[in-house]
Amino acid sequence: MSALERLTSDHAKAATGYFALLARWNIWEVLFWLALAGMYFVPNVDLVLMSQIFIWGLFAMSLDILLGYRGIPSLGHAAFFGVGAYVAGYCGKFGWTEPISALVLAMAIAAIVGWLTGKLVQRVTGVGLLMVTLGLNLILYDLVHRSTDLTGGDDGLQGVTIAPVFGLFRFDIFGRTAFWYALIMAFLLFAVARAVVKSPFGLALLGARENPRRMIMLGAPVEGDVSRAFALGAALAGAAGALLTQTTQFVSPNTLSFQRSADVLVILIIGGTGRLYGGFVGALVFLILRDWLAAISPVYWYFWIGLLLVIVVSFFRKGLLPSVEALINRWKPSKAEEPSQRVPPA
Amino acid sequence: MNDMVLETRAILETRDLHMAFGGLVIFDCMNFALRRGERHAIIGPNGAGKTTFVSLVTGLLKPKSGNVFLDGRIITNDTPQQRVKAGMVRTFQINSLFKALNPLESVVLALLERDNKARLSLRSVSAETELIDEAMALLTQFDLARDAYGLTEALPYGKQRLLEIVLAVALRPKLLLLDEPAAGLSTQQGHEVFSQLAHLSKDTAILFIEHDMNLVFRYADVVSVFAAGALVMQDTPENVRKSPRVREVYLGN
Amino acid sequence: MKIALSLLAAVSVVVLSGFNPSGSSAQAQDTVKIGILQSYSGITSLGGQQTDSTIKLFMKKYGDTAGGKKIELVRRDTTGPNPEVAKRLVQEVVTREKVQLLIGPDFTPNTLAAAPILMEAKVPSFVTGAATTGIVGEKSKYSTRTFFAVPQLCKPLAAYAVKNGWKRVFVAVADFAPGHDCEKYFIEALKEASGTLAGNLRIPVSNPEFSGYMQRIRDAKPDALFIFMPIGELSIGILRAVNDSGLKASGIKIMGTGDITDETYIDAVGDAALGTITTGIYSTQHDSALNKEFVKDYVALNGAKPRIGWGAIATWDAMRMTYDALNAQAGAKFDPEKFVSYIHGRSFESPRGPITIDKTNGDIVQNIYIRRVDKVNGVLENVEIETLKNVGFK
Amino acid sequence: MSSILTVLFNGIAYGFLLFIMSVGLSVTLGMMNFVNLAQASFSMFGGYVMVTAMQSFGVPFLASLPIVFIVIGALSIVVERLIFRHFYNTDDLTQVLLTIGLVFMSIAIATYFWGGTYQRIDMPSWLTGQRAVLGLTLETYRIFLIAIGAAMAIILVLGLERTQLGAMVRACVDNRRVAGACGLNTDLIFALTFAIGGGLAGLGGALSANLLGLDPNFPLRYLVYLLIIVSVGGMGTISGTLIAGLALGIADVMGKYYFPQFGGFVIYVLTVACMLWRPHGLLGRQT
Repeated sequence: MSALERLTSDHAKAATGYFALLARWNIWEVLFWLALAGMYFVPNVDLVLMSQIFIWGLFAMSLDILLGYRGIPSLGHAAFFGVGAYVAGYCGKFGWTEPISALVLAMAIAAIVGWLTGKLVQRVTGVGLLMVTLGLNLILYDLVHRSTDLTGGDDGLQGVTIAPVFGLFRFDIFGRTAFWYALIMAFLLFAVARAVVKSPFGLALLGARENPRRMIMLGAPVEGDVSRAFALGAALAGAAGALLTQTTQFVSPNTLSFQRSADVLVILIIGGTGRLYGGFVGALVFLILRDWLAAISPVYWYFWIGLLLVIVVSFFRKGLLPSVEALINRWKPSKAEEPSQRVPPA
Repeated sequence: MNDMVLETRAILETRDLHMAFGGLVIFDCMNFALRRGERHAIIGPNGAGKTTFVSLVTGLLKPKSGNVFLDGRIITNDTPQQRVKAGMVRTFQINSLFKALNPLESVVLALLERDNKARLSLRSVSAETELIDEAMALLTQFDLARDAYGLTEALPYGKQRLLEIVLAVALRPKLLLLDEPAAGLSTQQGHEVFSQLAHLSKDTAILFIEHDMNLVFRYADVVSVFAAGALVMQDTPENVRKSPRVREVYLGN
Repeated sequence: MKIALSLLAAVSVVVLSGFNPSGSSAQAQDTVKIGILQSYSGITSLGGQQTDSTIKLFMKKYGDTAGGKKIELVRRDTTGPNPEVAKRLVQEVVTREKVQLLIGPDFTPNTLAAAPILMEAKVPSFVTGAATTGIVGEKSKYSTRTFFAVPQLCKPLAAYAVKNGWKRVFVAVADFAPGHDCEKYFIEALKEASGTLAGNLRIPVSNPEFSGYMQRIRDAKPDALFIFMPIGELSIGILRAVNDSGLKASGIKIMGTGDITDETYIDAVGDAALGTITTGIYSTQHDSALNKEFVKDYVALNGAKPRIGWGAIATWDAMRMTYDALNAQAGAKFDPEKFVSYIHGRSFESPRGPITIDKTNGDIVQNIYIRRVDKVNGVLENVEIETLKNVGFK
Repeated sequence: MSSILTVLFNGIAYGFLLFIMSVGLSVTLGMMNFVNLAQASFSMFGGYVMVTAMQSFGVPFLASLPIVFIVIGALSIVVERLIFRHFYNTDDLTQVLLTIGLVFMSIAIATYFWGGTYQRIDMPSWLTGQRAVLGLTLETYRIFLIAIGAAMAIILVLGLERTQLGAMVRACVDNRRVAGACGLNTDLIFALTFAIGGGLAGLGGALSANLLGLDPNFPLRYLVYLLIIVSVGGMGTISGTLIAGLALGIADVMGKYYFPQFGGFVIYVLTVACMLWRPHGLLGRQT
């Protein structure tokens, strides 16, 4: 094995160091989460709006796993969000009021639905994939919407009671518990997603996004990975749905509407795919802008949201985060850049 | 075929393989055998069915009839993944690499897939220190260490060609199939590639399609000549070089 | 994960605190803040516009102070039946804008989502756009409904049909929660009135095509067809389909709740609506001096388009009760308990006719009118042909 | 027996309506490989142009149709030159997002100019009511729809798939560079194709406004139906869109007549099944 002996030790250390650097939490990430937590102490901040931003951010991140890291677009991601929301709703309605365990159950069931969807869409690509995911979403919406005795239909599930978190923190009307519960859950699930994306599986997803044929020739179970990616994405989306149900103690069919699937896609594109943070940044921008626009021009705010989307798609196709980063990189080039960010899937 | 002696048993064998695209028959009844550790070249004019043969053997194409055996086991209906796990690895005529991953990541990914460590997990890639070391060793061996962190897309064609081969070698194959490995390389680089391949462990069989005759005659133990979907001749490089039939096949009578 | 990340977070901190729509001014003693939570955008934007026009008219006639307190309005867009947005807005106007009263939120899911907050914060609210039974009462003690409850409109037509000799009735409802409620009440009432059910259909809410259903109804050969559809393209679609498919011409009486011939949409249906018999809580044709004055003033201030619908009258009565209740506790600090106890149990004459707010659960008892669509000097109107006095909400 | 025939007739009429509404999209999506969801907004503006022409300018219904075709055709050329031509080689997702943005903007523009209410549409008297045809009483407007739909189908199948213009368009789509190299003015042809696609969409909106109701939210309500027809029918073939439109139209009406409790989601189930079975649509070319 002469090749190995010729190996100089510094080469090896540099290589492991490279991957360690990619995995390590850098200062800006910590600052970002501290800034979000800091929002709580800003005077006159709308805590409920913030908790819904965390929930939308988590939801957009779950789509980023599929779109940013595996290159699978979906026009029906709200289906998994709705599954999670209704599972948490049923738990609250039939006595399982402890929120965290209900959240885990919601994630598990959403993961199963995601895994099955993955099996279904393995061989479909392009417009066909958009149509199949859209079709599945509409079928689920129609079923939930019509079975009024089971789901309360259009009026939503009534009688959902959520116990205080750890028996201590009640979901008060000022949204304090909702803020912390949503933020901490979003952060924990973000950390899990970050670990998965930095793990070998994350690398395998990127490989399959770049060149599925080559992955087959490495012996990788590409289609099995699609189902696993869908299961992971669906579990996180289901968690976001459960968080919404638990922080609002209510669930209705619009948790899995086409509008929500379109909004989450818009949010992710605004933020930027392939870096997990795109979802949260996109949610911050989109929700604050929509809330502010709806206040100043109630009838015509659709126009400005539409214009924002056209501008982002035309000039910031990589999303706000990468564009701002590219701007900054011009003065201070960074050493290690995440593989997922280098060549955007588009 | 059952009188084969164990150690010279064929690592790869095809028995009356038949392949056609619609009406166009590619192979009528192709019988082929490759012994363990053998360095075997396939030559022949364009359209002789060389690349189709490799695609059939590696499972990208399904034969109309006949069987393919790997290490004595029938693999005709195995999926490409199963064949790779069984030790049969190929490279592509046109580079097929990971644009956004750099060479180091690409090789580490290949090693992770080889040891089936790329499934759902929370441990970071950096925890796989031995695989990373092995990847770096391979890159160094093929003189790609300096380009380990650059974008694959930005690599010159020759280095991309080398990376293609490193990805295949990384899987420690029993049988390595190379589709014109030296294509697009200078003769000096071509020799470099083949000398690296020669260093591979003795029990790795290599089957390669090549047009550059002096590469073939220098590095191959056995040469097969394909023409119009038939195995015209299979012999040592010298005999093939001298044989009038080979000249006739190339230049036409 | 460059500086970009926390840069964007910092920007949003500024945006959030700086730009929130209206800073919460200190709660002056002599003002009453009323939150208006209606839908101003999307598919249901007419609801919001109608509420604003009505409040503008009311404050023009009765001034912007009541019980010595200045009225201040805080407007928010619920963007349609969207409980997630509605709950957030209610929480915002209650906890940060410190509103003391609420008109809305519209739609049943929004009302249900807001109920726990209004209960805990003791903010009286008026339900001016949600009809499902049981959304006022013990679950939301501080709410008062000035709209209508589904059974109020769905039951009377059964007895009316049988009385007119139309024994065999076919029921077609929209396939969503209020539709299922209405179907249940109508079929019960039909059985009580010993009519026979010729058949029933549930039509999907997102459905542009009715011809398959029309053929099914024609095959059943009923005397009358009872329809329940939400306001909007479904009502327009089914009335046109009933007309175009010749069902109406074949003598089948077309009946339904007033939603399908609501004034704001009836012009888009056109003459296909003529002759449709509906139950309703209000029509601009209502024959009372109070109503004539209301309609004249409304059109004078807000113009003829969009026309006055039920949302307007529900908001008008809500403002009426607000001003009366505030005047009743003039001089004192606003007391929600007194406000609600003053309103619940009260009866008074509204432009729609006499109404009573039930003492125990704040739901509405009101006259229900049988109306027929006729042309009144060239304009399609719901002409009241029979009055059912003080119909309860059960 | 007569009810089955009437239901079939209504199904065919609804099929032609779906075809008329989505053929514009199949032209842009199929032949130009551009996912233009804003086609539904072109349909809406087609309806509004017809309503304005009829009510403000007293133009009779039939005369308003060519006006709609020309006005919306011109509008789509402007939008194509301004926006779409920069996105021809982007991926499907980018085009979907871009056009969803345009749909949102079109809703607000329509609300601003024509208000939020439903438009009043008065058909000429000879088009309303029923007519006895072969013993069946059929709706006159639906007969008119079938006639116009069939005419459009014939013109388009012959016009785009059999003529020189059609060949030029397909050449440009398949390989813009090479087509340009052999002297085809690709910009002109792309703009022209978009004009035809847009004009057809406008016509679709005008013809369906009477049945489906016209208000600023028209695009959001019918966007999904357009996508279903075109993807099931096969990207790029007029005949594919026609067959898909008729099949789904008849299936929808028959479904509602025979098993009404399943109602709406028959169409969605059919779509998903079809997309899985033939991802490129019934007659779609294997791109």
